[in-house]
Amino acid sequence: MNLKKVLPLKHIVLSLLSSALLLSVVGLLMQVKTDMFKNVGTIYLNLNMQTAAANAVTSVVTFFRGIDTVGEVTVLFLATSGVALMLSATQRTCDKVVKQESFILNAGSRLLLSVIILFGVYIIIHGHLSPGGGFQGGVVIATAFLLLFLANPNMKLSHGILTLGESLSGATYVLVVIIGLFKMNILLGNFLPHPIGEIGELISGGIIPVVYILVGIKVGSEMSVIVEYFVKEDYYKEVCDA
Amino acid sequence: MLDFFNNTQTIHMIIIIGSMALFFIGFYGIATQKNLVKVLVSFDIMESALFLFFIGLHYQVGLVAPIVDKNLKTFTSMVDPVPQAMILTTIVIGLAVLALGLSFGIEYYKLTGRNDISKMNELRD
Amino acid sequence: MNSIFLLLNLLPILFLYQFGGALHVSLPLTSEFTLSLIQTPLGTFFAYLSLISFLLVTIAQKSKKLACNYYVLQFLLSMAMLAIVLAGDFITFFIGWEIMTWSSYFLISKSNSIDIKSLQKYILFSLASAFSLIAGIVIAYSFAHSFDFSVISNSFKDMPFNIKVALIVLFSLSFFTKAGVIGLHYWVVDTYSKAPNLFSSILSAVMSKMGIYGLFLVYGNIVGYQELKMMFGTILNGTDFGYVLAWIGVATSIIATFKAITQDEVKRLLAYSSIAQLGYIIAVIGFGTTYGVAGAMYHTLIHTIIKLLLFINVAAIVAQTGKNRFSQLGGLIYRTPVSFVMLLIGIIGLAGMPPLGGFASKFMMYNAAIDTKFALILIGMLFSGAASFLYCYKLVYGIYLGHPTSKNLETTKEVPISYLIPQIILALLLVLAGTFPGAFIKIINPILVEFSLSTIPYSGLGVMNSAVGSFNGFFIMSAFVVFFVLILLLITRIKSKAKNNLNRFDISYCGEVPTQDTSLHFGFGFGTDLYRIKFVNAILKRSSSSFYESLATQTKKTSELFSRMYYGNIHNTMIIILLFFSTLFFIGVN
Amino acid sequence: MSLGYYFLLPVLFSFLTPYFKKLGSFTLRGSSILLSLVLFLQTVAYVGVKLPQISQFSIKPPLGIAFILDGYSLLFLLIFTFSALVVSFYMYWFFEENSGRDEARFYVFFNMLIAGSIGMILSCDIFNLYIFFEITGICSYTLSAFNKDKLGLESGIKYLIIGSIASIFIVFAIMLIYLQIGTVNLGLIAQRFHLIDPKISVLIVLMLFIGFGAKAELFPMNFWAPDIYQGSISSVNGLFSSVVAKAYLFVFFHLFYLFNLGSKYMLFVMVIGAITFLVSEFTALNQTNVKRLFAYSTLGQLGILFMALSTNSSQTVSGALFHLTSHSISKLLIFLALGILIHKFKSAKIDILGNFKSGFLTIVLAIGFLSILGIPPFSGFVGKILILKGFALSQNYTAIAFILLVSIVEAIYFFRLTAMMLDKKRAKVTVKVGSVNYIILTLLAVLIILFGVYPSLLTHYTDLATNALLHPTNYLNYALGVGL
Repeated sequence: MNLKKVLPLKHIVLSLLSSALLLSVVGLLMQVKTDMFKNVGTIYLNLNMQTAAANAVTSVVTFFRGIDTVGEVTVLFLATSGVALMLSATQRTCDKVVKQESFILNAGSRLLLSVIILFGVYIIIHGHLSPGGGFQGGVVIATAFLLLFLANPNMKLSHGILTLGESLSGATYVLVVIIGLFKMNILLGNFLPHPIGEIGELISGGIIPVVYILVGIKVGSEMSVIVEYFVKEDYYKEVCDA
Repeated sequence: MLDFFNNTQTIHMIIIIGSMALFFIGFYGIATQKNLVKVLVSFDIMESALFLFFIGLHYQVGLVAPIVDKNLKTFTSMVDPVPQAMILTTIVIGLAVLALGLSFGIEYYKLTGRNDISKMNELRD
Repeated sequence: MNSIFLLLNLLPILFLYQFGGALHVSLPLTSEFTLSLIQTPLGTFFAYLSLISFLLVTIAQKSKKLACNYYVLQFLLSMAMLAIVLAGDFITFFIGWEIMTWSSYFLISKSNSIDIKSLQKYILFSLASAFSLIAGIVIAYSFAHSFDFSVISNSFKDMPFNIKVALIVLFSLSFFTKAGVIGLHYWVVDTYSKAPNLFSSILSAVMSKMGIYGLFLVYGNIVGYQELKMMFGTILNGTDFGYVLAWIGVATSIIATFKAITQDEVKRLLAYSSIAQLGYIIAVIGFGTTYGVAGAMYHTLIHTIIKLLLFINVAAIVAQTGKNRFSQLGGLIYRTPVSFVMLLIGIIGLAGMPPLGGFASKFMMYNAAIDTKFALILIGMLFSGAASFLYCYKLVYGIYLGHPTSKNLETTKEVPISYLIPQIILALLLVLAGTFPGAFIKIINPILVEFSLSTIPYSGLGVMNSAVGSFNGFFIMSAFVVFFVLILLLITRIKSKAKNNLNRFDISYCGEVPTQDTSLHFGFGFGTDLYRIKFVNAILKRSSSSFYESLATQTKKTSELFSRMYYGNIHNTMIIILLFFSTLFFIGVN
Repeated sequence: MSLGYYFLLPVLFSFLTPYFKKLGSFTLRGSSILLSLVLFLQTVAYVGVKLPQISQFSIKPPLGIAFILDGYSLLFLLIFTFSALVVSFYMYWFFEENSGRDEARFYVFFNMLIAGSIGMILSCDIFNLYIFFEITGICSYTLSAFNKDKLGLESGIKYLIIGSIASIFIVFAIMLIYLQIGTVNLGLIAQRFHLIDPKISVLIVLMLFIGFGAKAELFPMNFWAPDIYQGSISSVNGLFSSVVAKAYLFVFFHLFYLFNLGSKYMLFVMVIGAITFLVSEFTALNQTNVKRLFAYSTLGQLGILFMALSTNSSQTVSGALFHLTSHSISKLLIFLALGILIHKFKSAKIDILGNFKSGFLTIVLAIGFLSILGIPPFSGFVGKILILKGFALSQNYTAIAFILLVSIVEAIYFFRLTAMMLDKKRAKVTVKVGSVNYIILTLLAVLIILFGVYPSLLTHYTDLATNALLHPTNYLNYALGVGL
C-alpha cells in the first residue's frame, strides 16, 4: 500500500492548514462579545404586536424583511428555470420509460399523497401562527410528488397547471408588493386590515398569511418540478443505458 | 451535573467549536476533492456549519421560540427572530444553487462522461 | 474629390493668414480642461510649414485615384498638426499628437507594401513617444496645477532639480522618437519606405518636424534656454546640455549617413537621409545661442522643402516605372528630364552646396558651432556633411544616370504634370531661399525674441549675417547663374554633335558579353565597399534592432509565463483562493 | 415612480414569461425590449432629480430594507439600464438568426441578471444585497452555460463553484456582522464598524474582500474568468464585462468607503489592482481566442479601476468612474460587434478579425479599441488622463509610470488586431450588418466619440458619483432613516 497515493502531500498540507485555521478562528470567535449593541431582532419583537402575526419569524420573513423573500422566491424560480433548461433536452431524446410499476407502491403512494398534501397545506396556512410557512409547506408538498415518482416512474405532472400556479402566485405576490405602494405609500405595506386583537386567529395579520400562501403555492410547484426533473433523470439514465 | 451545560457560555462554546470544525471539514473538502458532487456537498457542509453557528449563537438559556400562544401573550424573553429568517432565506438559496450545480453536472457528465473538476480544461487557449 | 480637399487644405492657410498672429481661442472641455489655441511666432512658422506641405502633396495626389477616407484621414492629420503647433496648453498638444499618431497609422496601413510588423513598429514607437510625453505632462501638472504652457513655464524654476531633469528627459525622449534619433529610429526606415509613396513625403517632411517643434517648445518656451544654462552650467560658449545634445545629433547624422549610402531601396535611402538631416538640427538646437536656434530653424525649413521635393520626385518615378530599387532603375535622364532637373536641385540643396538654400542653412549651423567653440562637433558635422555627398550622388546616379537596367525603363514617359507642379514650386522656393537668405532673418527674429535670445541684424534681403561672417546669397546666385549658363552653352555645343543611338549592351568587358540579367548599373552595389573600412563597418554592423527584438522576445516570454497560470484548472483556482484567504488571515489577524 | 420597480418589474416579467412565450416570439422579444426601455426611461427621469432618492419596503429604515439612489448608484444605474436596452435590441437579431434556442428562458435570465445587478447597487441592507448577489450569480451561471455544449457547461460549472465560494465567505461575513453589530443595515454598520473588536473587523473585511474580490475578478482569484468568457455567447460576454463585473466593483468600493477603512487597506487594494492589470495585459498578448483576449483586457481594465478607485482622492476617483463608463460602452461595442463576426464565421479564433470585410465593422471596432487604449478624441482618453492627473496631484509617480508602461503592452495586442483588420493580403469574406445592429453599434460609437469630445456631459455625473462615494453622509442619513 502506497502511503503517498492514499494520502498525498497536498492533502496533508491542506488538512494541517484547515486545522490551523480552525484553531485560530475558534480562538478568535471565543473572544467575541455579542452584546455590544442591541440586536435589531429585539426591536422587531417589540414591534411585532402591530403586525398581528403570532409567529415573529413569519412576520420578519414576510413583512419586516419581506423584499428578501421576494428575492428568495426569485432565486428558487431562477434555479428551477435553470434546471429545466439543462435537463429538459434529455426528455426529447429518450422519452419512453418502460419500468414496471408496482401496484402496491402505486396505490400506497396515492393514498399517502392526499395526507401529505393536506399536511403541507396546513403548514402553509398556519405559517403565521405556528412554526412553518410557505417554504416549509411547499417542500412538504413536493415530497408528496417525490413519493409518487418513486412509486410510479411513468407518472407525469401537468406542466401547464404547475406553470399556471407558479406564474400566477408569483405575479400576485409582486402585485401585493406594488399595491402596498399605492395603498400605504410604502412598498409591501400591510394594506389589509390587521387588528391587534385578532392575534392568534387563523385570519389575522393582514397580508402576512396571503404572502405565505402565495409563496407556498410557488415553492410547492417549483420544488415539484425540480424533483420531477431529477427523479426522471435517474430513470432515463437507467433506461437509456439498457 | 448537567447544570454545567445549562449555561449560555458553555453552549456557545460548544457550538462555536462544533460548527467551526464542520466548517473547516467542508473547507478541507473543497480544497481536496475533485469530484463535482463531492465539491457541492462540501459547500453544503460549510453552509450548514454556518447555519448552526449563527442560530446557535443566538440561543440563550431561558429564551423560547418567538411565537405567542394562549400561555404566552407578549413578545418577551424570546430568541431573536432575525437570524432564523435569514437562515431560512440562505437555506433556500443554497438549495437553489445546489440544484442548479447538480443539473449542470448531470448534463456535463452526459456529454463527456467526466465529473472530475480538475480535468475540466477544454476552455483554454 | 481631390479638388474639394485641395480647397479644404487651402482654407486653414487663409484662416491663419487672416488672423495674422492674433489667434487666441479657448474652449472649455470639462471643468478642469480647457483647450486653447494661441498663435506664437514659432507655432505660426511650423503651421505654415505643415499646411503648405499638405497643400503641395494634395496637388501631387491629383493623378492618383484615392478613396474619400484617405483624404479625410489626411485632412484630419493636417488639422491635428495644426492643433499641435497652435496649442496653448499641453492637453491640446497631446490630443493633436495622438490624433496625428492614429490618423497617420491608418494612412500608412493603406499602402500595398505594408506588413503587420512594420505597422506594429510604427504604432508602438509612436505610442511610447506619446506615453513618455503624457508622463512628462502629468508630472509637470503635479507641480504647476495647470496644463497651460505659460503657467508651467513660470513654475518650472521652482521645481526640484530631479523633477526638472526628469521632465526634460521625458519630453526629449518623446520628441527624439518622433524625429528618429539614433537608437530610437528603429521604426523610421521601415515606415517611411513602406508607407504610401506620397505619404512618405509627409512623414519625413512634416511629421518628423513635429518632434523638432516639440524640442523647440520645451527647450525654448517651457524650460527656456536661460534656465537650461542655469541648470546644467556652461561649457565653452554653449551649455553643457547643448553639448550632450550636439553629440547625440552628430552621432545620429554620421551613423545615418553611412547607413543611407548602403541602401538599395530609394525610399530607405531617403529615410536614412532624413534621420541624418534631423540629426543636424538636434545637434544645434540645444546650443542656446541665437545662431544655434536660427540654424536649426533654417535647416528645418530647408529640410522640409528638400524632402518634400525628393519624396514627390521618387514617388512619381515609382508610380511611373513600378520600380523602387536602385538596382532596378537607371538611365531615366532622357525619358524624364524635368524630373531629373528637379532631383538635381533637390540634392544640391541636400548636400548643402551653394547657391541653394541648403548652403545657407548649413552655413548658419556651422557658424553656430564655431560661435560656441564646439570644434569637435563642427568636425563631426563637416564629416557627415561630406559623407552625405555620397548618397546624394547615389540618388541622382542610381535613378537618372547610367544605363537603364530593364527594357520597360526605355519606354518610360515623363511623370504626370500634377507631380511636377509641386516639385517646381519647391525647387523655386529652394532657389529663393538660397538667393534671399536675409528674408529668413525677418521670420526668425520674432521667434528669437520669444525665446528671449538676441536677434540677428538684418542688412538686406540677400545678405545672411552671422557672428562669424556673412554672405550675400544674391551675389552668389548671380555668379552661379552666369557660370552655369556659360558651361551649359559649352556642353550643348559639344553634345549636339554626338549621336545617341547606342544600345546598352553594346559593350564588352574582359571578353564577356553582358546578357539581359547582367546588372551594368553602377547604382547596384554602390556603397558595399564601405564595409571594408573598419570604422564604417563598425557603425554599419551594429543595429538597434537586436535590442528591440530581444525586448519583444522577453515580452512574449513573460506573456507565456503569465498565461501558464490561466490554464483553466478550477480545482487549483479554488486552492489558490483558499490559500490567499489563509495567508491574508494569518497576516491580518496576528 | 419608485425605485422598487427596478427589481419588481423584471421579476413580474420573468414570472409571466411562459405566457409571453405562448403569444409568440415577437411578443416575447418586444416585451423584453419594452421592459428595458421602461427601466431606462425611469433612470433618465431620475437625472436632475434631487438625490438621494429612497424607496422603502414595509417599514422605515434602519429597521426595514430600503433602496437608496445616490449619485454613485445613479451613474451605474444609467450604465446598466442602457446596456440592458442595447443588448435586448441586439438579442432580437440574435434569435432571428439562431432560432430553436430557448428564447423565453434566456430573457428570464437576462432580465434578472440586470435586475440583480441593479438590486446590488440600490440596496442599503447587506443581507438583501447578498440575495441580489445570488440572483445575479445564478443568472450568470446559467447564461454562461446557455449553449449547453461542453464548453458552455464547463464554464457554468466553474462559475458556479467560484460563486459558491464567494457566497459562503460573504454569508460568514454577514453573520459575523450581525453577531457584532446586531443589524445588517449598511448605515448602522458604517456607524458602528470601527467600534467592534479590531481582529473581528479584520476577519469581516477579509471575508468580504475574498467574496466580492473573487467575483470582481481580482488577481489571485481570477483564473476562472477568461474561461467563463470563452464558454458563453458574446452578448452575454458584453453583459459580464459592462454590467456584472461593474456591479461587483460598485459593491466592493461602496462597502470600502462606507466602512471607512484605513490607508493600509487602500494601499493593499491598489497593489492588487496593479498586479491584476500587469498580469492580465501580459497574458492577453498570448491569446488566440478573441473572447479570451477581451476577457483579459476586461480584467486589465478592472485592475486600473481598482488602482484608481482605492486612492480616496476625488480627482482620481472621478477619472476612474469616467473610465469605467467609457470602458463599459466600449466593451459592449466590441463584444456585440464580435458576436456578429463569430456568428458569421462559426469560430472565435483571432483570425476572424483578419478575414472579414465590412468597412462599418472595421470602423466601430477601431473606435472601440482606440477608446479602451485611451487615445483621443475618444472617451477612454478623458478617463485615463483624469486618472493620471489624479495620481499626479497626489504625486504618485510610480502609479503613473506603471499605468503608462503596461498600456504599451496593451497597445501591442490591440494594434495587432487593428492591423489584422486593415491587412489587405488576407482572404476576405464580406459581412453584412443588419439594420438593428447597424443602429446599435453606431449609437455606441457615437457615444464614445461624444463623451470624448464633450466630456462635460459625463463629468457632471462622475463628479456627483465621486462626491457621493467619498462623502456618503447623505446616503448614511437616508440609510439610518434620519428625517424620513
